[in-house]
Amino acid sequence: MTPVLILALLTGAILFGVGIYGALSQTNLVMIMMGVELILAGALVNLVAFWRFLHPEVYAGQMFVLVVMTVMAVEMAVGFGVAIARFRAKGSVEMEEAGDLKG
Amino acid sequence: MTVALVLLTLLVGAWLLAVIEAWLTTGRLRPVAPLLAGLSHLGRESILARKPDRLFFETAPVLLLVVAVLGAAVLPLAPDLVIADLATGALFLNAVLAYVLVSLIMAGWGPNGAYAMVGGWRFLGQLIAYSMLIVMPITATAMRAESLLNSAIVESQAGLWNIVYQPLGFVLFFIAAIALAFRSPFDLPTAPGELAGGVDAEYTGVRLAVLRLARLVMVITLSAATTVFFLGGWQGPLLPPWAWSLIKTLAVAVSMLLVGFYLPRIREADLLGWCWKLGIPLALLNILIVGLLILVVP
Amino acid sequence: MVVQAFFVGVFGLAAIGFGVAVFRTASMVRSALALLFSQAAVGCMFLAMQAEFLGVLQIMMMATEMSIMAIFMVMFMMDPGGLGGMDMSHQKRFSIGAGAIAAATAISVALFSDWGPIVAEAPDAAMQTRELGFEMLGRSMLVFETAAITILTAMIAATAVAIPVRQPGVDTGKLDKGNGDKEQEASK
Amino acid sequence: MSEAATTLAGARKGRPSILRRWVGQALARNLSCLVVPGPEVALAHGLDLAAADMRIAATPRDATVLLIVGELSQKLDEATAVLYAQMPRPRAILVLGGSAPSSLPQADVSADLSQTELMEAATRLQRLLAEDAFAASPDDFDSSILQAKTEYVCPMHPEVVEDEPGSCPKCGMDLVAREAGGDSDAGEHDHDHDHEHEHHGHEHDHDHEHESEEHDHHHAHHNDHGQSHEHHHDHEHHQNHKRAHDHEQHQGDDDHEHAHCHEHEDHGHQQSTAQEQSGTEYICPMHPEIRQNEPGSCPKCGMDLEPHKPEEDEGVREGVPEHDHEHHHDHSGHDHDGHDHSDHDHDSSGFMSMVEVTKDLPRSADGLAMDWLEVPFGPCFPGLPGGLKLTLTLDGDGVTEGQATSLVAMNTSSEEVAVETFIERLAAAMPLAPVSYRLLACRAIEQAAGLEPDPAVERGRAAALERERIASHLGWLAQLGRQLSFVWLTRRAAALQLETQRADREQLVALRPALQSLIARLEHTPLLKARLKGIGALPHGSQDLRGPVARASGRTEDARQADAMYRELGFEMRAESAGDAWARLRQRHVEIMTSLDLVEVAGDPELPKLRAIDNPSGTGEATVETPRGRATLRLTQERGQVVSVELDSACSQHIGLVADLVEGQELGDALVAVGSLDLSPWEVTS
Repeated sequence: MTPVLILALLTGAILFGVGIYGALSQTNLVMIMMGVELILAGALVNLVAFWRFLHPEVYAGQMFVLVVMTVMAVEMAVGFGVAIARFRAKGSVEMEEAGDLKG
Repeated sequence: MTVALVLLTLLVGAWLLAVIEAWLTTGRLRPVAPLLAGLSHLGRESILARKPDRLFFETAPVLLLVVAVLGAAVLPLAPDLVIADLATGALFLNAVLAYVLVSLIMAGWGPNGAYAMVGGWRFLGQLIAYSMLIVMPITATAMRAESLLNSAIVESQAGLWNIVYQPLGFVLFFIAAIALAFRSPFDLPTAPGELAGGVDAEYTGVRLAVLRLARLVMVITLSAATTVFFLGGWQGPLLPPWAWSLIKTLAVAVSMLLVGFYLPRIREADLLGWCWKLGIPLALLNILIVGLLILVVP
Repeated sequence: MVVQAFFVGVFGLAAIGFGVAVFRTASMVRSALALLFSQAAVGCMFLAMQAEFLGVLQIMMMATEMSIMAIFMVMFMMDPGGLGGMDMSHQKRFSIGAGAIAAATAISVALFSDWGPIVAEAPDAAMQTRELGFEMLGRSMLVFETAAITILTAMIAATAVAIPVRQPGVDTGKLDKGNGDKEQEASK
Repeated sequence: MSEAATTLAGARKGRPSILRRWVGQALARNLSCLVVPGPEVALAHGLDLAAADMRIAATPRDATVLLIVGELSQKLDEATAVLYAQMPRPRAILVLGGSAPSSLPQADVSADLSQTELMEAATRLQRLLAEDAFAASPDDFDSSILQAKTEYVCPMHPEVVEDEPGSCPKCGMDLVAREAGGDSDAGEHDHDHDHEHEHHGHEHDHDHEHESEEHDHHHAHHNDHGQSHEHHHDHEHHQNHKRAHDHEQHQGDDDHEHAHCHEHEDHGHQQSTAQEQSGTEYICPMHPEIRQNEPGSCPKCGMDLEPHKPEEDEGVREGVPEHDHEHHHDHSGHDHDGHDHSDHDHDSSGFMSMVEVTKDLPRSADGLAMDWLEVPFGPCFPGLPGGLKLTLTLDGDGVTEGQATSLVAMNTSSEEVAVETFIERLAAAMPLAPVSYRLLACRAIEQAAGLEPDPAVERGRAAALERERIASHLGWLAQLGRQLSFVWLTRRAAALQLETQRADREQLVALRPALQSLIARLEHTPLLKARLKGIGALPHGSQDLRGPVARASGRTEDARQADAMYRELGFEMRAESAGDAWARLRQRHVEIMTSLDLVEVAGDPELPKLRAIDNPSGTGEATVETPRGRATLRLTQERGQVVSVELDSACSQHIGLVADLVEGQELGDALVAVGSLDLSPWEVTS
């Protein structure tokens, strides 16, 4: 068992936890997106670590990382699109005020 | 040794550029002028703006200088004169250059002044205009070399320089490089006539000296990149390779200055419009043409 | 191996440190740039783990992405400078708990799983770039194309959502192009 | 009469050493000047700074020498003191042709207004800098203008403002000192310069000022745009308007607020009283939008509603007031009260509603509520004529509104002066067009005296006027070059302007090819047309346009048409029609060539001199087509004394156009539009 793999996985896990905390605790849509970015960063670290230490000869692992990066970009684009639209309509991107999203 | 040589090249290039710039604006050719200017900046008070974000204010000029130097680190000036010939060198250059924006946002936000802040955010719009025109032409050169190694890109031009092979890419990259170095006519973030210096406005003394040096080094780095990607790098008859690199780099740098000297500042709306409506389709066309050429011409 | 462990550890700590700083500073620009440096540190971890292409790509993409994040923060926060010292968070205890549990679960999985044999040597960077290219345009072509189409759709959708109903905006278009911009980079 | 002080008032603290000596010499050989009022005034005086080895600095931060050209008005004098304070030490003051401004230290070097004097003064200045750039104990510059008034406020009660330290009469807390940034007196000075941060040693902790400014403007402006509320907000928030107005009222008690608030305060008050009649209402502590007239529980969260009297609601829930009183300008330097207040607010509500903060904001062109920032441009801004102060409200890179004022406006309410003196004074008061106004004064006086025009004299005068027109238009081109960082244009146009100013007929004719090539080149410069086309178009039916600005929009407005002398010279008016900045550029090109033709026919230019007058009393009126448009002077003289004067100039009319031109434009376009008017703030009459 290599310590480097564990080190990377621990980092990924902590980043994931910090991201979860951020996404749940923040009231502003953009700040929540920051939390999500951190969650995805944690996932990325894990993916790269798995690729490197378990199957460096399988490039689908790297491909997976690229797909997650794409997801990050898509998340940003859609998130900001929603943020602009919401700000335009309601004057706020605060989740406390997004009462109309409740059932 | 290599590091020292590359740094020396950058400094000499920056100095020559400053001499020529002063020559264009004042009409006097004075080789010592940049040194005097530097010395006098060092002797002047370095004022801290009121209520700054001190961390950003101090970091920004240094970050810009670091970015410029790191960019130059992956550019081969001669077959073995390169600090790090990375396997992803062409991509690394793009990555490093993206941090110019970060530096300018810091410099804009840091001093807590309206002119600087508008200037910093303006550069974000500018980046959105030019960045594709940096990435796409480089992609086309990497396609021809079938490698992201910068030295391989240079060697791929042994028969025919990329400026002839893909002139469209060269023109787009050259323009985008001026925009990236935010020099006239794309000096929107600094704009003396519109923002009284913009991101420069609150810097004085040593910090201003670093900022100015960084901007000059940035031009040299981008010229060296143009040389590597489009002008056949170190290749040329008679003279030693490093001399060719130096000559080509300086020639590109001077032509960047001259473009700014003879043109008024562009409107930001026009810049965005032209880059997206004209530049990006042309860059894609360039990639297509290069792709076809690679397939058709063995 | 020791050197690699050292760099992975250092950059990992940096990534976590900056990640925590994101939610601890009141200044929005600082917050966005802290996230940028956290992501860049993650990129550096990739480099330390010999995934050169991915590392450089991560470092490049995040610079633009987080800068755009910064301007949105300034736009959409009431207090971008953090002057008011206002608290922009809610359900704090719950969030901390959730974060801690998530991290603890992931850590325990990391520690107590049998990861199997470790491969000591990775292919060199040039080889990797080459093989990744073949992977992307060969076996994983479909995945790659799907990602590209997703991005294109997201770009168009985001722009469509953001464009005001009455008069088309100038700024909005500009910023959304920014997103599109990065996505195209990503799709390369 | 060039004279130099023996020590440098703006020396930097430091014991002289060899290294410092080198730095001093480097500074001396690298003079960068901040020109007050502006480089175009220096050029109009025929000063060639480049020949004296001086570089023009764009900002005070980058300048070593404060170069003052001519006499400064009181307001400009004060603005200059602020600029001087922003210059990093070592710094020097060079005064050309004028007394040293009262609010600055004594000039280090002063000389007359001429190129030779300038060269000599530059040499002296270099020697002074080389030797005395560092001093063991330099003088402090601490003008009264820079003194921010300190006042004491209660951290909890913003309306409590005292001049002396003490405790709050309401809550007994100790008052906290702060700079009176928004105070009307101090505030005005602070706005006069083009940087918000003068440096006099205040270093505060952190970065939060942007934010403050934004909130300030939210409140400063929302009434202006009150009509837009309905468009953007649901009616469920209707009651909330009142709260915002309450703040405003509240803010009105506080004398740190913006002038805008004052203007609109009454308006806000009326609206709020209309809504206040609803009496006590019940709101949910968590959901501010839930409001009822009777007690109950919240439909969203089920909490009990709390009684809430609108009169007592000072907007605490929104957490807004602390932002309002805390900043206003960059100058109110403290954040403590802000923090204290927000704590207070959190105690009561725990949450700051963004909807409420943003709902009354005016919207940008794209419909988003943005940060608004009031930024002064001028009076010594590199892209604008010196002496012109433009105050723009910026919304990102866009201008939402703006207005221009002149700090060097001419004051026509004069005491009695001799006619000769009057002519000299008028000419000196208009540094950008001295010949035109000299001619105007001569003609008016001669007309008052009943003299018939003498064709021979008039010919020379017309030639002088046309020569000045060429020079003035070239000066405008140089200014355009400075504004657009078009270095080649700045250099070329400035060089031609200097040559034109003193040229006789022969020399002017010899300049024709150079002028033609400049013009041809400009019309084909890439980007220039795109930059100017469609910018600065005036609203339809703009009244009282004059000069090139009028002619560029196709109006046949030219005082020269009515002049018999010009008819004799074969003058023919040509006009562009598009009415934008590009048309103005082309119109000026056309006029340069027309004027050159006229000088060629008219002969050698002669500076207008008053002819012998036999009857020194009466009333006269004269009109001259100055380079910037028609100016009319009406004056009454008695026994060789001018007793009353009335001047109607083009720039007085044009300065009023600025507000319309800049509104809704991008910053760069707004400045180009203002520049294209070729305003001379000197020719604005007050």
